[in-house]
Amino acid sequence: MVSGLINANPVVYEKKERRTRSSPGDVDEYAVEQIDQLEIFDHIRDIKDPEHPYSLEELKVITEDAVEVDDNRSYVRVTFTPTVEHCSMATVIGLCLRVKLMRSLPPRYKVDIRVAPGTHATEAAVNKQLNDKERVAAALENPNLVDMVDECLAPSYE
Amino acid sequence: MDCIEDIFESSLKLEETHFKDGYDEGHADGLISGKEEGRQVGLKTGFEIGEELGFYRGCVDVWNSAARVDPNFISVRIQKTIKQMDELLHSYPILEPEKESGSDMIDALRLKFRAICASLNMKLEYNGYPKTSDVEF
Amino acid sequence: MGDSVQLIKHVELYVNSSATPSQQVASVDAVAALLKNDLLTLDALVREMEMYLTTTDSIVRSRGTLLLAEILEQLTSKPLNSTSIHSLIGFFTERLADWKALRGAIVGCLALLRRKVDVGIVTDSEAKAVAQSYLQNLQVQSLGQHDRKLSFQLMDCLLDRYPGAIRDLGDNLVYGICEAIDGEKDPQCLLLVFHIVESLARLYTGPLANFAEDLFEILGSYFPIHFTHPKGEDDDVKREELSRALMLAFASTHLFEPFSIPLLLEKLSSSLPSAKVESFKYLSYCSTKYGPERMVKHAEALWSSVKDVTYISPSSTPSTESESMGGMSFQDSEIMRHAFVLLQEVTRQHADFVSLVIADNDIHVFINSLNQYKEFDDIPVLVKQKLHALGHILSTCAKPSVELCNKVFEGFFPLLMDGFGLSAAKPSDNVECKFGAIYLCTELLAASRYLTLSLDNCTLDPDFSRQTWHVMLSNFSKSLEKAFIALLRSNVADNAESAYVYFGVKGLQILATFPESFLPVSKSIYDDILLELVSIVTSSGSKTFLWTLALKALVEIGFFINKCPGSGKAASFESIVVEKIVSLISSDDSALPLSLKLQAVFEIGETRKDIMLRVVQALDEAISTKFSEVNDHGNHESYNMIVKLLDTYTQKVLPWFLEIGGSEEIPLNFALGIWDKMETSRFLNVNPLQIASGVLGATMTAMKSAVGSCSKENQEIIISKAFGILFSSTDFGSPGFKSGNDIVKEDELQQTNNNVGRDKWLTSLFASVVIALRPQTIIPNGKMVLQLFITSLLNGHVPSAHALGSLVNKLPLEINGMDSSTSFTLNEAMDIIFHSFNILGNDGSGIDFGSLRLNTLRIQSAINTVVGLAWIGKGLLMRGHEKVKDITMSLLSFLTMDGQDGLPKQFQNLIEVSDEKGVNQLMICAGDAFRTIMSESEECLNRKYHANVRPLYKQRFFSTIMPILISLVVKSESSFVRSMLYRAFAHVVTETPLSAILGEAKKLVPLLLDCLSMLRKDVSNKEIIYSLLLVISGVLVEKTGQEAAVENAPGIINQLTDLTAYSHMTAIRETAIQCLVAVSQLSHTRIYPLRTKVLRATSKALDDPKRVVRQEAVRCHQTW
Amino acid sequence: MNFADENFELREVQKLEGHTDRVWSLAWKPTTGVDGAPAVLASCSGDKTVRIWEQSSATGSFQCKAVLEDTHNRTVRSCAWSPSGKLLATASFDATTAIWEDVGGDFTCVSTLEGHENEVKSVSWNASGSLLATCGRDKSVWIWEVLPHNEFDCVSVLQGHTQDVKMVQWHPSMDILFSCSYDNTIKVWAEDGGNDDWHCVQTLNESSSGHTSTVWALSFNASGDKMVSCSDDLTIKIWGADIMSMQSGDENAPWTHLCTLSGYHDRTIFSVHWSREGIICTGAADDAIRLFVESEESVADGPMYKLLTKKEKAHDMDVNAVLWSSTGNKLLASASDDGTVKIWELGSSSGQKKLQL
Repeated sequence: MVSGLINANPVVYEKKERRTRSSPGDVDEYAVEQIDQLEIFDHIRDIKDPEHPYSLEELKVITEDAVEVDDNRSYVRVTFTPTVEHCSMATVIGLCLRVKLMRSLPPRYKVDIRVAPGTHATEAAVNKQLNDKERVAAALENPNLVDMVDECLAPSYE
Repeated sequence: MDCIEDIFESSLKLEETHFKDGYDEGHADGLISGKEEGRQVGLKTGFEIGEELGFYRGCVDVWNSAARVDPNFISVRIQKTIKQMDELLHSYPILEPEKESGSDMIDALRLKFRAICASLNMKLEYNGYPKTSDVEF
Repeated sequence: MGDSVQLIKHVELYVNSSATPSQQVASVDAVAALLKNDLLTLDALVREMEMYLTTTDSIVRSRGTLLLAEILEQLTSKPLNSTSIHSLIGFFTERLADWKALRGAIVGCLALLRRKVDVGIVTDSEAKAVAQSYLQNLQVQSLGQHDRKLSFQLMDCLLDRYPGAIRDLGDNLVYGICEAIDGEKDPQCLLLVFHIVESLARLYTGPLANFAEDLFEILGSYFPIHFTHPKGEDDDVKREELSRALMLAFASTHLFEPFSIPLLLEKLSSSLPSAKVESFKYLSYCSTKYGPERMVKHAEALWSSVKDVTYISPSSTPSTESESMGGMSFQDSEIMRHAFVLLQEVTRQHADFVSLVIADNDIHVFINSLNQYKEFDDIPVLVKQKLHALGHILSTCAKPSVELCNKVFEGFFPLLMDGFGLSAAKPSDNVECKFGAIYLCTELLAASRYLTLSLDNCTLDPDFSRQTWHVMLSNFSKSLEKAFIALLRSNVADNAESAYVYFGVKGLQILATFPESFLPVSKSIYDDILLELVSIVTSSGSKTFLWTLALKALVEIGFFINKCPGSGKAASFESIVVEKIVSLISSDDSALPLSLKLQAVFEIGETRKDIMLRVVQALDEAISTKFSEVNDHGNHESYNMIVKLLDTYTQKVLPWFLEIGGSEEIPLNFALGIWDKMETSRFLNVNPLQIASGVLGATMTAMKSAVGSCSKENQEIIISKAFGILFSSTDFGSPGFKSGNDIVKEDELQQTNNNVGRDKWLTSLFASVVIALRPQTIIPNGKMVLQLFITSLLNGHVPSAHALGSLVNKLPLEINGMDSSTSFTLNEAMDIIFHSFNILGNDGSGIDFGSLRLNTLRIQSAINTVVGLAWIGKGLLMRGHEKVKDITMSLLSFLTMDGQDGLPKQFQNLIEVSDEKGVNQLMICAGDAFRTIMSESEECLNRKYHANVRPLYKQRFFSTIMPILISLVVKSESSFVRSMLYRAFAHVVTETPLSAILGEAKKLVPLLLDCLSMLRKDVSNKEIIYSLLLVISGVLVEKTGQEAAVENAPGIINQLTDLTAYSHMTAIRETAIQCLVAVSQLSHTRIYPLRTKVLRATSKALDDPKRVVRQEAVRCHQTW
Repeated sequence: MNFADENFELREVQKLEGHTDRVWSLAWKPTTGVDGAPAVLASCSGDKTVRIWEQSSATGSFQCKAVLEDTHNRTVRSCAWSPSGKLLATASFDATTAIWEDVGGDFTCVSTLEGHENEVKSVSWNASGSLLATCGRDKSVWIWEVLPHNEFDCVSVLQGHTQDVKMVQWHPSMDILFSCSYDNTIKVWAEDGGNDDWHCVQTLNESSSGHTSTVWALSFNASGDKMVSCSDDLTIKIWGADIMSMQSGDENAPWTHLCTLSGYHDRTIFSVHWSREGIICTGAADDAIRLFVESEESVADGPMYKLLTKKEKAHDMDVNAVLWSSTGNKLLASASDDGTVKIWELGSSSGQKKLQL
């Protein structure tokens, strides 16, 4: 395991206040509310950074715009921005994102996770690994990693 | 019938004991010789390589002694591999660390070592290998 | 002699160090008692104790002395002659030198010095002696905490009670005190120390002069107070009181000023906020105490300090309602608040302080810099904060006095007017929106208004008009008014929540609320303002923000006017505002939607009772005209209007009058008024039906709340009038009508009752009256009324059912006293009811179906009967009357009849004449009757309408009915009957308080589950299912419930997982999943086997069409 | 054979449920499904088990005959029957390869091969059943010799791939081993003389117009002169070699790129399999199964392939494995993340008759 923090003192950004949806009084009981950008962002915004007490949102690792979703095609792509160029935690963050979405989205969904272009030294490598489901599957049988991920996904009641 | 079995059994035991003693011994002096050679190379890496070589040397000695006790214990193929390791160990350019052939030979040794262990179903491990971080996948 | 033996025993016990504290206390009390009751004289005691007080054994001596002292403490109210006091005080004074027996000595002195005049006190000379002895003998700081405390108390006491005596100790005293208090650390002691210093300073200024510095050196070292050791340890001394004590000490003499003020100013630069706050507090307080002439030299320093925290680096935060406050409302930090207090203090003290502010160039620069911002939104937050602070500063400066106000105006007003782009000469309608100027301007106006009001007691001093600001304002008032109005008219007013609009209105409001006698704002200006605001309120309802503000302003002005009635302004408010607004009600112009009209009218009405009365009048007229309009030409529009008008009446006006109390004639007249209309208006035939029932509904509610808020007497007036009108009408008058079960009659009514005829109006309104009556109110011709309701009930008139319910709920059990002709008792009523429903009350058997047949020939009327029974049952249940049992039994007998099998014979004929569908309807209705019985109702039988409510009636019903229901469920072999029983079961369970359910949880949970699976088949049950689910979730979260849940875990989980896919109601799916989360907390061994089932269900729910459900699913998935 | 005249479609014959996690891989038992022997299929899964499905000769439907569990403590990634059908080899993320013996329908683990540092990802028997190959995340490929009494000797540990090795596959007729990897390459391994001296004789990488991303699987046509590979780069590639010279003992007869089928898939292709009849089947992350065949207008400079049919939503989730039964019954099996295995048959969309080849 890496010794010391990769990025000791990251810039912390203010959280965007929760956008509460205007809920019309009498909605059609049978109308379908599609899964949209905000809903997915809400799933992942509070994931904690593996080495800081801050959420990925606070660190601007992810933003709402970083979520692209097409509910009809059951497709999501999340683009995240590691705090520093050589962040070796990038794969772990990506893994957290994938796991959280796996647990939060209907099985029909196809999920792509990628590092924002030009924000990471080994961008291609990270992306390839994050989208190799066999390696993800193996990772999720590795207790150390699972602990780490669950740590990051643990809800923070604030 | 019985007695044959007995003999067989005892010989088995014998093997085991020999093997064990020999192994410890070999392992020990393997480490020692490794350390010595390592010091000769001097550099830290040199020491590591030396240690690893020493380790293999120790193992090879043990296997050889075991093979001497009971040829059937180790299959021909494996014995061949052991011999190859032996040769590699001898021909390793200890005193010329610059020589690239060194690293290739180390790799070769590692592979053969693993092959042998696997075949003998032994849980031997050289604990000097660069450990892979436990959060990689 | 025996006494003395006794006495010695006590003394010994006390002196003996091995005795327990309680024993010692006891012996003190004992001896004190002896003295109090004169069984022992003080001299005798002293004599007896002689050797204890004088022995060389210091321990015994000290104990002895202390004993004597503590005894004296108990004798504070016992008269003592001067000689004994003299000897005692002498003794203790001298003992002060005996440090081994010191405590006793001090306690003794205290006890004596604290005595009241009337019981003999220590003389001045004696006190002085104490003080002297104190000064030469005590090394306070060398003593333990408790003794230090005592000695400080002693000194405090001396200073408090014998200032005269010790005054001439002079320097000695001061010096001694300095010595005593120097380096004190203990909070409790410090509290005393500070007080000592304070009184010392009060005592004399002269000698103190030489010591002021040293003394303050000691004091100053404590500022700012802050405990080094952890909190809670000294909860007996709060940081606050200590700090306050120190502050008083600081301010005790102006001699401290040279040292204290610099110290405080210096502490302002400290980094911890608390220190800043403290410093400002102290500064404000000290400057009041020290007085202007001493403070003046610090003026600049003070100003810069204030400026620094408030204006240079403001630590204010936008307050929550900032948006609606024109984006300029900020929450000042504590520091700022105290800084402003200081500012206020010093400005009040000496006028020339303000000159500093005015002279301050930064401010001028800032104000000019404000002009660069064209749009409000361009202004950075920091600048807004500064602006806010500056506004506060200016108004603080201007408020205290006329001349200050002058100065500030001289200093800034012209500048602002330029910024505002105004000239005194020619008021122009077009203004550039220089927000900064506008804001500061309103602040200044507000300040000057505040000032005038504070001076103005409707008589201003004559030369007031010659004041500079006065002049300035009069020059500009016209253009200001125009400018503000221009702001409202400019297009900025269109966009919501514009700051300009906010401050435009505010400006106008301020201008309009100067006292009448205040010349600068002439009456014409005032009138213009009113006109403008009124025109906004009457015309531009579309600009919500502007509209609300304008209305609010008018209301404010209204309240202000009330303060000086009879003035010209009051007159024009009357003529311009009130007239116009009130007239809105009747005006038919559609510029303003009725709802806004009503809001405006009501809020203006709120300003004064007599206005509200006029509003009421207007409302009444409007209502009656609308009614007549309807009569003459059934105009639907007017119907909706009536509804709105009535709602205003019930929801706003009546409550308002209730609030201010008194005027009961309002509801009374209203109610009577309605009845008048009923009398006059012949045909209330209204179609389409829904509109009609809408109006009727509104009228009924109005009637109810009107009657409800009347006294017994007035209610009786109303009811008798109503009765008169009702029974004068031909239909009701007819004799045939009065007999409840006259079928022929029924048929006719049946036809009439499906359109909203006059009869229905009358009956409904009459019902409303009855519903809202107080129990004491006497109903004329009760029996007739009862008959009326029964009949119309049987024809499906639900309000009559409500009325019946209320009747049985309120009727007296027996008549106490005179005439039973008019009124009658509950039992009589019940007999009539049962008779006409053919229910045999006496035996529980419920309904005599044989005769019920008569009026259940038509299922419909059977259903009506059931509805009636439900409400009557409710009425009885709520008052806790046992007859409710008969009702429920009959309801149950309806429930258990069945289309196919197991049908009571008596019912054959009923079935013959009616289709099975009808029967099912009837049974469903009977099931729902149980909801009626259990649930709260807005319509009737609630506290608002004076119902008798027995506590815990729901629990009681629950515990009686449940066993019966359950056994019936078990018995019933027809699944339909079962589902009907479960329907009833569900209603009861869901309306019962959870606590009661939990008690029975073990028994109920399996039934709940069975019930769910039963009802789930029919979509129309979704509401019931939902409330059942809520019950289950309640059970799941409660400790006791969980035990029951564990036993049925599989059943519960199966039900819940099925319900997570219940497509007809989102809330059900959501709650089901939430319940599953709760279930996950149950013992894992029981639930683990079902894990995969749950996970499958939730992962399906992850794809639910509704977002809320998906979110719950994620949580649930996580927890499992 | 001629696929021109008719439109074909895959018809779902049966859906096999039982696994509680994604199904990774499949293996038809050789010598079954033909002349009376009921077809047997093995499937392995993320639920750490292997399931054995057998077709009832009566109803023709498959039932789960056995569950192989409690031996692997992590995902079972791959499984392979020995040619004789006696042994089943299973490769697991727990770094071991288990050998199971089928004794009259109940399976016992007779040996576990240890040696890989971590996840083992694929296992393959050679044509004669004398050699076994495994590969894994430790970038190495292992060759084992099968000795009597279920003994296994490690013949060689082959290092060469620079990344995670995804699959090993023996040539259908010769002892040439093929491995494909996360490093985008396919490597060909052959023994140099009889002395266990295995080494890489060819690497098919970008420069040999190979794949540009992870190569997930490969498969051979019946005659063994063509090979198909599928990749994360959304293409499948056809490779060819001179079978003659190979059989004349020249393992180094190079494999050359014949053609690339791109534009058919839009998510990763996890599995490809070439049927005896020459139908190439792919399973991909887009939940679909596609069939390709050589088209008549194949020209001299290499064959061309066309899409025969595409089965959208063949599964609810990714399709991890597709496998034609090697015997006459023309069945296709597919495995998916949705935890199910499906059995398909190819027929003309007119629907009546089963495809006659």
